[in-house]
Amino acid sequence: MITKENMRILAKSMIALDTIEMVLENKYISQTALPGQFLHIFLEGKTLRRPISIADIDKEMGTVTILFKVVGSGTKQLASYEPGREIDVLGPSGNGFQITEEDSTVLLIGGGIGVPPMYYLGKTLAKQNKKVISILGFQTKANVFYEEKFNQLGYTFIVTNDGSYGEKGFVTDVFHKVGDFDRYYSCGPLPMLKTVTNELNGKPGFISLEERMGCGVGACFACVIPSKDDKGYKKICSDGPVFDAREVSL
Amino acid sequence: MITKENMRILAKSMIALDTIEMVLENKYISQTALPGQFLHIFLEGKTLRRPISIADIDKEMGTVTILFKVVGSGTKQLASYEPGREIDVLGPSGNGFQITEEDSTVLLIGGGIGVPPMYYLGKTLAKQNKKVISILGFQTKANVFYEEKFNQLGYTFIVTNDGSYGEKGFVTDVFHKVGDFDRYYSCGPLPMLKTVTNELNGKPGFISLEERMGCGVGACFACVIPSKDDKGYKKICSDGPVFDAREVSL
Amino acid sequence: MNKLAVNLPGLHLKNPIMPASGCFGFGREYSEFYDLSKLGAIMMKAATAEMRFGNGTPRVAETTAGMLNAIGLQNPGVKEIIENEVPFLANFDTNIIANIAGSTIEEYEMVAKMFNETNDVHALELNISCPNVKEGGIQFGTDPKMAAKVTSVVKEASNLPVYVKLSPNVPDITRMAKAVEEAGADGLSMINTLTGMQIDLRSKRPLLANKTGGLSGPAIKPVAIRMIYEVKQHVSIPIIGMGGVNTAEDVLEFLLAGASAVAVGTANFANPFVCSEIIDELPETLKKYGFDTALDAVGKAVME
Amino acid sequence: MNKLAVNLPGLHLKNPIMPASGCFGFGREYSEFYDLSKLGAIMMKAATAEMRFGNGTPRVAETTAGMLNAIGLQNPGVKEIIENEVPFLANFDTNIIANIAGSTIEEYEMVAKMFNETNDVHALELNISCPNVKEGGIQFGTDPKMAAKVTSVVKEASNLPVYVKLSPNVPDITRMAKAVEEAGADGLSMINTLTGMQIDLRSKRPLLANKTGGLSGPAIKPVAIRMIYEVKQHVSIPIIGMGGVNTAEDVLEFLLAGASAVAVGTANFANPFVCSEIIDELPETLKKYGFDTALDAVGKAVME
Ligand SMILES: Cc1cc2nc3c(=O)[nH]c(=O)nc-3n(C[C@H](O)[C@H](O)[C@H](O)COP(=O)(O)OP(=O)(O)OC[C@H]3O[C@@H](n4cnc5c(N)ncnc54)[C@H](O)[C@@H]3O)c2cc1C
Ligand SMILES: Cc1cc2nc3c(=O)[nH]c(=O)nc-3n(C[C@H](O)[C@H](O)[C@H](O)COP(=O)(O)OP(=O)(O)OC[C@H]3O[C@@H](n4cnc5c(N)ncnc54)[C@H](O)[C@@H]3O)c2cc1C
Ligand SMILES: Cc1cc2nc3c(=O)[nH]c(=O)nc-3n(C[C@H](O)[C@H](O)[C@H](O)COP(=O)(O)O)c2cc1C
Ligand SMILES: Cc1cc2nc3c(=O)[nH]c(=O)nc-3n(C[C@H](O)[C@H](O)[C@H](O)COP(=O)(O)O)c2cc1C
Ligand code: FES
Ligand code: FES
Repeated sequence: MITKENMRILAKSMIALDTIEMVLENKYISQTALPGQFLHIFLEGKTLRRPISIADIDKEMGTVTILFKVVGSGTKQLASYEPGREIDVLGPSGNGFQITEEDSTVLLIGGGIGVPPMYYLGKTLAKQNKKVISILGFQTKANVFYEEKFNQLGYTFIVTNDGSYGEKGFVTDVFHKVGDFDRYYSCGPLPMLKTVTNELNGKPGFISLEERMGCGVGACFACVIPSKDDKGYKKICSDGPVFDAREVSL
Repeated sequence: MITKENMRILAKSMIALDTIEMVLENKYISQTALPGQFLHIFLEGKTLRRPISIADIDKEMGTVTILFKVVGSGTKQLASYEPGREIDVLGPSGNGFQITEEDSTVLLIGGGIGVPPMYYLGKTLAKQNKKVISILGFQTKANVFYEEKFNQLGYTFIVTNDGSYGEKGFVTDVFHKVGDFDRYYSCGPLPMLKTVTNELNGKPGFISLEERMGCGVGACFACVIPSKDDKGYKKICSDGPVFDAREVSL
Repeated sequence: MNKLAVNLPGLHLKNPIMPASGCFGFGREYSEFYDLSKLGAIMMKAATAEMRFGNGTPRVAETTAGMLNAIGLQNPGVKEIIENEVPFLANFDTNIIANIAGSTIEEYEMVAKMFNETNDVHALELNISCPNVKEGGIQFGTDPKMAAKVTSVVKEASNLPVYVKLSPNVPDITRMAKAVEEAGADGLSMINTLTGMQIDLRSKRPLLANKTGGLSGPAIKPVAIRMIYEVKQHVSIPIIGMGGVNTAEDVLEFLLAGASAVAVGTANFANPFVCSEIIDELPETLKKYGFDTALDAVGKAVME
Repeated sequence: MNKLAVNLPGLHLKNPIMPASGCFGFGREYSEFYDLSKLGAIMMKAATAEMRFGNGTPRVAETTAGMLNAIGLQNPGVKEIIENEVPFLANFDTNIIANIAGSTIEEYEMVAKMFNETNDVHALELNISCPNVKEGGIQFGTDPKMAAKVTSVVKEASNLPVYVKLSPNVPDITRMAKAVEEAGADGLSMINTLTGMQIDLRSKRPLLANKTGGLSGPAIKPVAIRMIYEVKQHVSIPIIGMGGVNTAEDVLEFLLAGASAVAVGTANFANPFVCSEIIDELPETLKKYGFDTALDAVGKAVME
């Protein structure tokens, strides 16, 4: 259940170009959050909260790690907060990735700032002894992060748009190298998700979506996406952000 | 001349109920400011700057002291700033008190948060070997500040509205005890200034006025007060805040 | 005696605080944060005759001290609301205000009739001011004759007290207020959002899919206060005020300007507890500024 | 080639940045902070036929992300302005735009004639939208016929290009824009302030002596952008945009929405260097978002 929590910033570091890793301490969220859920972060002076995915959790330490890219005034403000400070968060928000016990091989496909939720998911899947293959796409070498960490989960392809690191091209360009898998999980920019779901059409998969949010709890109808069911829509904040790839219309 | 300066906060302390003393470091302003001038202080997120009088200056140390009461969101924000931080200030703003060499005895009359500018004025006058008599009015005992400092300048009456400290009543209630003086200087709430100028009608004196300001430099016409000259008005921010008591219509 | 209590046509409010329409859904989500029985009332999200999907996304954008929204009146339709949402809200000891939007007078009439038949709705709020739909909505809100017409039709169609929600996108709000008062409105609800736009520098296009959206939040509070103050002098029906309320002091400012109750919209998004916290703080705030009851403050700034 | 240059009727602007009327006086005070020759133009404070003392104080109040003002058009009168202020500004290598206000059409006409006779004024800005005076001002700005009338009279009375400054307190700004375009306006200036109010909780009265005031600052930017975007699609005369500009990115947003030049008002108060800083930053900002010149950005969001 979502609650309003104070989370203390324990550590902050820049792990790639404009990309911040922040470790937050909070008992409730660290114990209850699932891979794919997000935090809805209040920033002083801002009208709306900022949704940021949970990238990792250490239940024993009671910490939650987030990774975010500085793209506008809110993320810039968050990046300026120093360890010791507390931030006001709603969470854990949304529904996480569904994990299927029978799966033996899973493919993670993360693009840019869609990579973070893939990490805690991959860690959780790897703990269940599934074979984890990851494809991580970034714009350019300077944006790459968490390569080492994903390597520890399983074979990891790094792809950069300009070929400055790893393979050149898009995440889909290495699909032919992946081999067989039972299910895929993907998070990234919408154009990427469109190509991914098209190319993997028919394969079972889950995707995590982004949209500008108002409430973040399902009340305001800001974040809807057309769905194939009777109701005709889903709310990304509360029905998602994770959806069965066959359930929504991108 | 007014410039835009960064002033580093060196010290901050609460010297009376809701009343903060802040010592700011800045070469230019400490060397050029005159008694009665003010600083126009920028506060993050605020549309308008806040005018605060200069309460004291230490030219050797290059410091400027301000005293302010927490009355609203801006002064609350300023009060939360810790030493080490820099604040953006326009100053020195306005015209200070005119000092007449021939005067031998001067009367300072300060009310509440109008007391601060009286201090640097009194110090300057005392240095010129004038006899300084001060009347400082406060609401109640908890509001009293700088009594000791004024005592060092000369005889000082403390008056509180409720009689909880010093004499009971208004600043004007002790006029009969003051004896003769050449000139008076006063700053405080408008009703006080009205009574003071009325009762001392005919005596040469200077008063410092307050009004809500836009620009603080004389451009926006927010802070006008009717005057007895041809133009018919004065701007408090640039023609004042100090006026000859006979020049303006309260 | 309950010092926060306010009685308005059809509404015995235990306190003058309620979430504004569209910013609280049908209460379900916020009921997980606190007990909705604490609220003076709840203004439900707009209902239309049929379900509406609303506008494309993005539907919201943040602005300095405010936000733009162009939800486009997405809602499951009045039937579904009466069947599934009203019964849920009826579990709470609070007043339910049904917000109605329509493209035609007949639609307003039909939806009003249906709410009238439930026993759980305490008042109707006519949204004649939604700037985010192509037809209906805002035309009703900028033409006094249309506004009067829709008001009187809805009054005929139901026994419920009718609060007409006025648009601020007019040069003379008093004219609108008087028109609907004469047409039989029991109260006014003001203000709805100001029409605004944000352009995305990267795409070089309006950020919202609908291009324009409604501006809400603290940015518009001075406009709301001015309009309520003006209208209060010229009408005798009560006003439910809204527009940028974040704190108990904001609520007091609305009461002083002439509002008898106050709705909180956008502020729920940053702080889901905001209504509850304001209700807790209000008694002390009233006292701080010398008022014994909420009622004592109503319209105080208007009377000379 | 100067990548910031913009040519408008009567105005060869070296850059599209100018201080907005009423927020920069007659330039004297700000000339102590930087060289005014750096500015594209200067919009002088409103001039009336006779000197005006204006409203009582307080005349300004701060609001969230904005401010209210009710100066009441205080100015020394057109004669004094021509004798003492225009010559001072003429020392700078920039364009002088004279802002004119009046209670009657005759007053606008008379003041326009007088500015026309000086050789130093480059354009007139007709303030038909001041919300802070009892008569004139805003009536002209909410009635398309009155607005057209005052425009055509002033056009007849002078050879100077005329920019009509529109009020945002209308339901349909395009109607106003078209009316003055047809009446011969050379350009538009938009927006003026939204009417607002603040109530002082301590005194329980409107804080401003004039009760209402004009809301300016970042709070109103979305309204300004929306109106410029709307008007741009329906008129062919250029628009000088304003309302809440604080940064070079704000300027770009106005250009994209359809403004050919941009005025900065309220922001001068917090930062007297703001116009100068924006001019310095603008080339880089344009480049960042893929524009070679300021002109390239004008109206980009409007064209589909
Ligand atoms: C479920 C979810 C999970 C996310 N997880 C991450 C993450 O782990 N790391 C990360 O770097 N980013 C993540 N994002 C994107 C992140 O929310 C935005 O980058 C951020 O809100 C931008 O805020 P800003 O103030 O810096 O930008 P601005 O552009 O100034 O923001 C203005 C407004 O737009 C909203 N907004 C802007 N971009 C986005 C976006 N892409 N998605 C949603 N709202 C947006 C902001 O929240 C704000 O309300 C996630 C988004 C969603 C919806
Ligand atoms: C020349 C001058 C010198 C001053 N010197 C001092 C001083 O030395 N110490 C001190 O405590 N106070 C002084 N004041 C008053 C001080 O400026 C206000 O108390 C302060 O601006 C309040 O800001 P706020 O945000 O806390 O209050 P809010 O009420 O939230 O402020 C809202 C707006 O009103 C303005 N405002 C509110 N009260 C006043 C006021 N009394 N005078 C002018 N503007 C006001 C604010 O500047 C702001 O723009 C002086 C005022 C003037 C004009
Ligand atoms: C996301 C959102 C959705 C809204 N939906 C409605 C609605 O359905 N019906 C309505 O009458 N007003 C609607 N409004 C307007 C609010 O009820 C309120 O009048 C306005 O937002 C001003 O109040 P605020 O500043 O507290 O948000 C909506 C506002 C927002 C922000
Ligand atoms: C203190 C003040 C005085 C103003 N005086 C005038 C004026 O004399 N004539 C005029 O046309 N507009 C006047 N305006 C309006 C501004 O020129 C501008 O249109 C408005 O403030 C919006 O821009 P901003 O948000 O950048 O301030 C004034 C605004 C302020 C804040
Ligand atoms: S953000 Fe409000 S419903 Fe999703
Ligand atoms: S504050 Fe602008 S003229 Fe004084």
